[in-house]
Amino acid sequence: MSEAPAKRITDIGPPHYEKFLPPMVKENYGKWKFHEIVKPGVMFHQGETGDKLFTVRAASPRLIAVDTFRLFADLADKYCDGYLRFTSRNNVEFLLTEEANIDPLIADLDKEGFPVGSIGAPVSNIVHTQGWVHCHSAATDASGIVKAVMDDLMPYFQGKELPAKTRVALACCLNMCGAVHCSDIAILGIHTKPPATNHDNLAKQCEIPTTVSSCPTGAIRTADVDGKKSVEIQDDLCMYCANCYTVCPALPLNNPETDGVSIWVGGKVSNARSEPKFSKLAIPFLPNNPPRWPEVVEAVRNIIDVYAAGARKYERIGEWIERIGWPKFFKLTGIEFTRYHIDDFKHAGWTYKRSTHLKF
Amino acid sequence: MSEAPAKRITDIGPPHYEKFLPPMVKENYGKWKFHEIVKPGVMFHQGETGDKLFTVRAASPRLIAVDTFRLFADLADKYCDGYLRFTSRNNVEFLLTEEANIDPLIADLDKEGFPVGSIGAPVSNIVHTQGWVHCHSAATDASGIVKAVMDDLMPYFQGKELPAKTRVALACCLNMCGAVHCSDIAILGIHTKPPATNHDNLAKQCEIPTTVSSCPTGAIRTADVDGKKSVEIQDDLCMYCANCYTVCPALPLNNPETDGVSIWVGGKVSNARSEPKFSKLAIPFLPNNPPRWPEVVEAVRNIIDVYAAGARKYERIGEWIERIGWPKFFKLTGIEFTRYHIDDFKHAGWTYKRSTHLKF
Amino acid sequence: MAKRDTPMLDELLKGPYPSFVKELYKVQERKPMVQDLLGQLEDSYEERIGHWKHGGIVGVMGYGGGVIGRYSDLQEKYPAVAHFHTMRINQPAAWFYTSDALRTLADIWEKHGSGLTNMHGSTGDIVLLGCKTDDLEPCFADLTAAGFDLGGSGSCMRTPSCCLGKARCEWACYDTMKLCYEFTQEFQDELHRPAFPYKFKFKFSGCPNDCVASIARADMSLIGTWKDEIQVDQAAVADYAKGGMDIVSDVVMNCPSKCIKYNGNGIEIDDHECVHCMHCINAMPKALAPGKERGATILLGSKAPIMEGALLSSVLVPFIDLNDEDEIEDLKELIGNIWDFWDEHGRNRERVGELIQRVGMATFLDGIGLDPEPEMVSAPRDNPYIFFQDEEEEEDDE
Amino acid sequence: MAKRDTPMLDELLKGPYPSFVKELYKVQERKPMVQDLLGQLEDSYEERIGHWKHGGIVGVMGYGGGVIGRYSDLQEKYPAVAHFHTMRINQPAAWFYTSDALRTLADIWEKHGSGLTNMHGSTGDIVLLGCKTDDLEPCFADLTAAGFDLGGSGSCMRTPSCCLGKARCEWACYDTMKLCYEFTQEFQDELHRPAFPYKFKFKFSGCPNDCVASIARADMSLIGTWKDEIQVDQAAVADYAKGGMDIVSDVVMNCPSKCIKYNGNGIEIDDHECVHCMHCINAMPKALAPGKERGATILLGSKAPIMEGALLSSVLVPFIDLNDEDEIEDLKELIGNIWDFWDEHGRNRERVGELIQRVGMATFLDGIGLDPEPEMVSAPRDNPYIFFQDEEEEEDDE
Ligand code: SRM
Ligand code: SRM
Ligand code: SRM
Ligand code: SRM
Ligand code: SF4
Ligand code: SF4
Ligand code: SF4
Ligand code: SF4
Ligand code: SF4
Ligand code: SF4
Ligand code: SF4
Ligand code: SF4
Repeated sequence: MSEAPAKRITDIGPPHYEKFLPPMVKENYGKWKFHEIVKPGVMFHQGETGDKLFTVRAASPRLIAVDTFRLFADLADKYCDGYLRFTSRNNVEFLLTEEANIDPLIADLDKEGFPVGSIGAPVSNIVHTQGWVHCHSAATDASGIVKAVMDDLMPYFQGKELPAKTRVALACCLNMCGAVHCSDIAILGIHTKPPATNHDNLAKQCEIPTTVSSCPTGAIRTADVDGKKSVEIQDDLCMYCANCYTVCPALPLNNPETDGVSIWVGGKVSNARSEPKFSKLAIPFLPNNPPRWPEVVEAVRNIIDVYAAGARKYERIGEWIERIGWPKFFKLTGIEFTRYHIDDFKHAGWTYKRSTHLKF
Repeated sequence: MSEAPAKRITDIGPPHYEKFLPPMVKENYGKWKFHEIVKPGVMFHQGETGDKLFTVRAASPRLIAVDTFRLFADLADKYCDGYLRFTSRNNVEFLLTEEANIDPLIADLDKEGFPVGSIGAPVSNIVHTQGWVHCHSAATDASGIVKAVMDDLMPYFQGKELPAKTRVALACCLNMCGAVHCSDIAILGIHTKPPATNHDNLAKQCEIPTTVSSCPTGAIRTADVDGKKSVEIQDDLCMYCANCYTVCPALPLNNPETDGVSIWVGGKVSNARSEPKFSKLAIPFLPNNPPRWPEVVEAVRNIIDVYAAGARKYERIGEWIERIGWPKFFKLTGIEFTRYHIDDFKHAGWTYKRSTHLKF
Repeated sequence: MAKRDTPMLDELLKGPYPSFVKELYKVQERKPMVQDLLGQLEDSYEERIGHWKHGGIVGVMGYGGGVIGRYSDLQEKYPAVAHFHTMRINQPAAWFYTSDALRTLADIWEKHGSGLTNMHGSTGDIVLLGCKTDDLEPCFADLTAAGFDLGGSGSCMRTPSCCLGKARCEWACYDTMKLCYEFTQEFQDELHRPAFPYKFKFKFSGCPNDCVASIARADMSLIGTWKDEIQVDQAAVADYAKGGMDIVSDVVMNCPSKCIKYNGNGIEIDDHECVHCMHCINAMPKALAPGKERGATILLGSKAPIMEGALLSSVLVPFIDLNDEDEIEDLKELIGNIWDFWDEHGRNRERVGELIQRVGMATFLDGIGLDPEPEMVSAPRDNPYIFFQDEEEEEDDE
Repeated sequence: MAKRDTPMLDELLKGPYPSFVKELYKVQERKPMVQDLLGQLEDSYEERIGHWKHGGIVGVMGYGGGVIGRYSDLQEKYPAVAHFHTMRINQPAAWFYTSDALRTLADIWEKHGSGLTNMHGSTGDIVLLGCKTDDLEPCFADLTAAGFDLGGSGSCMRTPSCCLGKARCEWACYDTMKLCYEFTQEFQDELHRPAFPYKFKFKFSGCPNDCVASIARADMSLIGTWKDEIQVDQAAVADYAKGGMDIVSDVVMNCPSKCIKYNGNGIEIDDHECVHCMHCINAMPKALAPGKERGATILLGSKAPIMEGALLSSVLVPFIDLNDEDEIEDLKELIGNIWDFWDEHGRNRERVGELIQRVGMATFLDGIGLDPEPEMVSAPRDNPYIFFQDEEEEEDDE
């Protein structure tokens, strides 16, 4: 850590949001009456006074350069007095008071490669994580897969219909920073082999008791290897969670051959209609195939196609599957049901079919 | 074991059922067309040929003397060529081919103290266990409570309406021989204090390692007490399951002050409409108050009254509660919701309310 | 008369429901055992505590089970119940009797025991309640001579039981009584000579109403079901409507998979969506019936809570034609595989359901030679903790 | 130009969706760091493996978090990314900016870092991606001078985030942005100086639609809801019908508690049965609105799977009026109690949700001084393993 300046400012917290709110928002704060979706990517909110605030939402790769800050700032200045925001799914929103500015803004955004959509459309941005761009424990890349999948799903981002919102998320390892565990479709990087052990460095780099106790399945025990204090991993107990690697860098899990991607379906977060749900395993393993991960793109698309053909209006993927039943989901998508789909973790018993409610 | 006779017959299994089937049953075996409930306790089944078999069902305390075998046999001879059976809930059924014999049979049964009912009625016999009549681990009696509760529920046994079948069961300890874990209303004997330890006899009567490993919570450890090998129970880990007592009689749990009865609701077995369900805790503890356990009788009656007033036709208790929500169940019945209702066993997390789907 | 007054028990002579105390009174004059039972029970009522203990193993020669040893802890006060064992007698399928059969049982039990019984025990047996150690063998001899045999207790196959199925129910999708009898005979050795890690129960129900509660109380639950269309008699549907039934609210609205339509004229069922719950058939027994392609779903693993919490059985074989002898043979083979795997991997006092929870369903399926099917789960796993197999292991599975 | 060709990454310049590679290209000419990033990433694409490692702790003075240290394992080949830390900057509530604010951030990051960012990180922060150790402190000084501060990392309160609520949503049941800002300020110390057993996240959603996924991703989820009747504008309902909406199949049939009736004329809601799911309101925003007695449900404990499996937050306070200052103060006190209990009983790297699972909800409630309520559970326990308290303990609880 470097020297601190004479008068250090600390603990000021974030800037107060009021500084960044458009005047119309301040006036109508808490007094919005309703909203209406004008077209994909565009909506307006109407206040009690009759004020109309237009929102134009554009795609973003999330990983953006400061050049793009300036671009967005310029567009905001040009069309909406400099007011803009980002969404919880990392899209960018321009907040307009002039309806006439909508189409020119869209044209500029298109030109710059930030197409408009998401609002009122079934597919929004893919919530995702760092991948090979920045994280040490990634079993796959994040931004690359997201780009490839979104290129394919672009029509849905721009308004092509699906029965309901379809939230796609990606996390590059089981830590699930993208919190993919409750997404309609989740793309999850996974390791499929136990960590290697650098016996030479281990005792230097890691605290052995912490390492041993980090393992949820108790697969790690202390060991003396060639006279060096180290640890031993019981392969048959390891489920490749990387928890040990998080506390001990001498236990690397990354492996080009056996790392890959799994696909999960049917989660949701909102309380709309049904209660929030976890995503469930659809495909245990697809290979890492950069730069465009065709197997992953194809798998996501297949699920969406089958869903589109079979679900009722308003049915999220998980709601649709619960109605038709999981056996039918596997049948319709052609995804193979394997031993890996059957839960064998702590609460596995709850996932067994404990009734005769079957369809034939 | 005593001396065996010269020519011992063994492994013959039960008598073949065909010997006991009425001729009309043999003729219509697998060819019944439909049944109709004539009145509470009486139904007929009609075969494809038009044959009609009448069934008259009478209450039984299950614990019956051989004198009652003879009584039933005589009645069966008198009215139905000697054919009768018992049901899976321990009622007795007379199988008649002559409609005219129904009422005289009922009159005889009434006179002998075996009132007719159950068929077509919401409440049937209480499936139950041994209690103080025969079991060593009973936390309460079985037959006594059953008699008191059934006296009170008699109108429902004889046809007074409820929205749906209401299956009551009783087990005198957590072993749950009555399998009360899936009953509309379950009465369950429970201990509420850890076992006493007879250090003097323990090593003689029990195998210590078996005893230690019998405890699901790991509350038991070996100990030397006054130089004797014995075990020690950590009271705060004990949940009074009696598993240790089952393998080691030197750890008695029975206690007149702290043994009692808990009430559970909302289980079901059938797959009709909803999937089978476990019963859930309604009342953690009621005292043992022989001979008529008024608190238990009152508690069961209260639940049934509130259910009768609120449920829709065909809704079993568990289905009704799931529709109105557990908070309302507690409100309507006036039963207090306590810390004990919140699960803290293995899968507790699954029972937490993981949504904002609340009623106010 | 009982040795002591029984004012508390006498309270239970009152009231409309048949009284077990009255049953005790019926025999007590001629049975000192029952006098002492009444006395000890009155003590229990007064003191609010039981007075039984288990003790040394008792039984009949060559059998490892069927008798539950029970001793009074008030032997000096009530010597006649010092021994008070129960004998479990394998009931005839679905508890059918003739008056003669009942009288035969009464005679034997009058001669050798207390004269008290449970008709029936929760597992299904005829329970003969209260026998001295010395009477066990002679009683057994008389019972077998009369064609009856012991049921199960201990770590063995327990006495199977079944609903009456085809004998008197129009919904039976397979012959429960026949199969129950056949299995009981086939597995006599497993029934009488405990050699399992713990108990194993079979219960046979002819349809998803599950009138013997098999899904909650049997290690293997065989529950009848059908594969094709529900049989509909539209004229009879019309009769129900005419008779005042509100078909929409009573039937349509209660269908769990919302696959019934009723247009005032006839009823229409989307059978591919039907989950075979029985409700519509239960509600209109004269108009609807299970389809014709009948069989059963086999489920595994239910049990009471000791010690990891209660379990319900879960789907093992989604559909099997139990009316076909070959498929029944296949099932017996599967049962053999299950018992073998359990023998090898089960811990002492570990039920099959608990074993599956411990080793994981997939491993269990590998072990018994069944392929995984999506019908076995209500949903696939939601956690990412997958144990991937080596390629060799995977090939082994094929 | 990048040090090496990047043919694989260049593939990702194609296609309609905005390309992160294009963003890298935008700065690479003036940023050697980004040239090396491109190079290393192309290596990763070729080799199908990442090249980062974590290492020594880095940060700014007086802060325990806010910086994630990251090092290349190909330092010799790509020296410019030998250090490549991220700084997490606490975003303004609901991610509102002015063009000036964005430009200020751009200037600072141009000066001190790679010029690359994430707008935003999954927790909500502005993520400044790629900073050398020596640049951390000067960058921090410029940021604070401009009114920005670090966000959280490590075992601390993490940067809270919120939906835009009252700023642009008609359904906000409390002021998410105000509360998010207030909490962030109030707990600056807990945010910057890790002293908890593990991380603790707050997320504020104005209604049950939960647009910041708080129920899945926050240790404490504050989700707006209402207590009284849904506001209905029958004329607007009629307009929807006229506009061609099938109100029965779109709205009535999708209500999870089946408490809506529609008779062709008007809509009727049995508000006592309503579970506040939002669906009907979502479907007819011009006709329906949440009631007027608004507040929030507080839920606790969600997190990602490591290590006991993922959790969703569960109900802690069924209803609280977050528009009332006193109730907000009570909530802060409750949060203090939760943190105290967690400090005392939580294990290292044990999230609050896992702690509750381990010690049991009832014990946790005792510890934080809340009474149990049936709203906290989806159903009471189904196992009989109750730990009864001594009478004294029970009195202690009162
Ligand atoms: C802008 C944003 C909040 C923010 O502060 O950033 C937002 C804004 C709105 N949401 Fe949302 N939601 C936003 C993320 C979410 C999320 C979180 C997420 O996706 O990670 C959810 C939960 C998703 C889930 O369940 O997995 C979410 C679930 C909803 C729902 C419920 C949908 C459902 O049927 O399950 C609605 C209601 C609806 O769509 O009818 C809704 C409705 C809305 C409305 C219509 C509310 C309003 O009256 O203004 C807003 C515009 C909707 C639109 O985009 O079409 N919003 N909304 C977020 C935009 C993200 C994006 O760029 O796409
Ligand atoms: C005789 C018996 C089978 C036997 O082999 O002994 C039997 C016989 C019939 N059951 Fe049952 N059930 C019998 C125990 C059960 C059980 C087991 C139990 O109670 O422990 C169940 C599961 C209960 C549960 O879910 O907890 C059971 C759930 C049903 C159902 C489903 C009810 C529901 O809506 O959940 C039906 C259908 C109906 O009632 O409409 C049914 C229907 C029937 C029918 C109508 C079947 C028929 O067409 O003959 C029979 C007469 C019904 C009646 O008693 O009103 N039977 N039935 C059992 C009588 C017990 C008694 O003495 O009361
Ligand atoms: C007699 C009977 C109760 C009754 O009054 O009907 C009974 C009585 C006993 N059961 Fe049971 N069980 C009886 C049916 C059941 C059932 C119901 C069923 O079979 O459908 C269950 C629940 C289902 C199950 O198998 O899980 C049952 C679950 C238990 C358990 C718990 C087993 C478990 O894995 O959770 C025990 C404990 C044990 O095995 O040590 C147990 C143990 C016992 C013992 C042997 C306890 C003991 O060590 O003394 C009881 C002997 C009492 C006595 O005085 O005879 N009994 N037991 C039932 C057998 C009669 C018969 O053969 O027909
Ligand atoms: C940057 C970010 C991903 C992103 O690209 O957006 C991130 C990145 C990391 N997360 Fe995360 N997490 C990020 C949001 C999340 C979220 C989502 C959220 O907050 O809504 C989750 C799931 C929710 C939760 O908290 O459970 C999340 C669950 C984890 C976990 C698993 C924690 C658990 O209890 O299960 C770990 C593992 C750990 O803490 O050791 C983790 C650990 C990490 C570490 C620090 C791993 C490490 O030791 O290097 C990652 C640093 C990567 C890097 O190169 O900077 N991260 N992490 C997110 C933070 C940005 C921000 O401040 O805005
Ligand atoms: S999900 Fe895993 S690999 Fe990806 S950013 Fe988070 S911790 Fe790193
Ligand atoms: S990867 Fe996970 S399961 Fe495997 S040894 Fe490490 S901590 Fe244990
Ligand atoms: S439930 Fe318990 S006390 Fe009752 S008979 Fe069974 S083992 Fe004995
Ligand atoms: S009663 Fe149960 S919990 Fe208590 S010590 Fe015995 S086995 Fe353990
Ligand atoms: S389980 Fe089905 S077949 Fe058997 S008696 Fe009951 S209703 Fe009839
Ligand atoms: S059996 Fe059940 S699921 Fe099938 S149609 Fe009838 S009510 Fe519906
Ligand atoms: S959570 Fe509710 S209040 Fe907040 S933006 Fe979403 S819909 Fe509006
Ligand atoms: S908010 Fe949901 S539960 Fe309430 S009335 Fe509307 S649809 Fe029904």
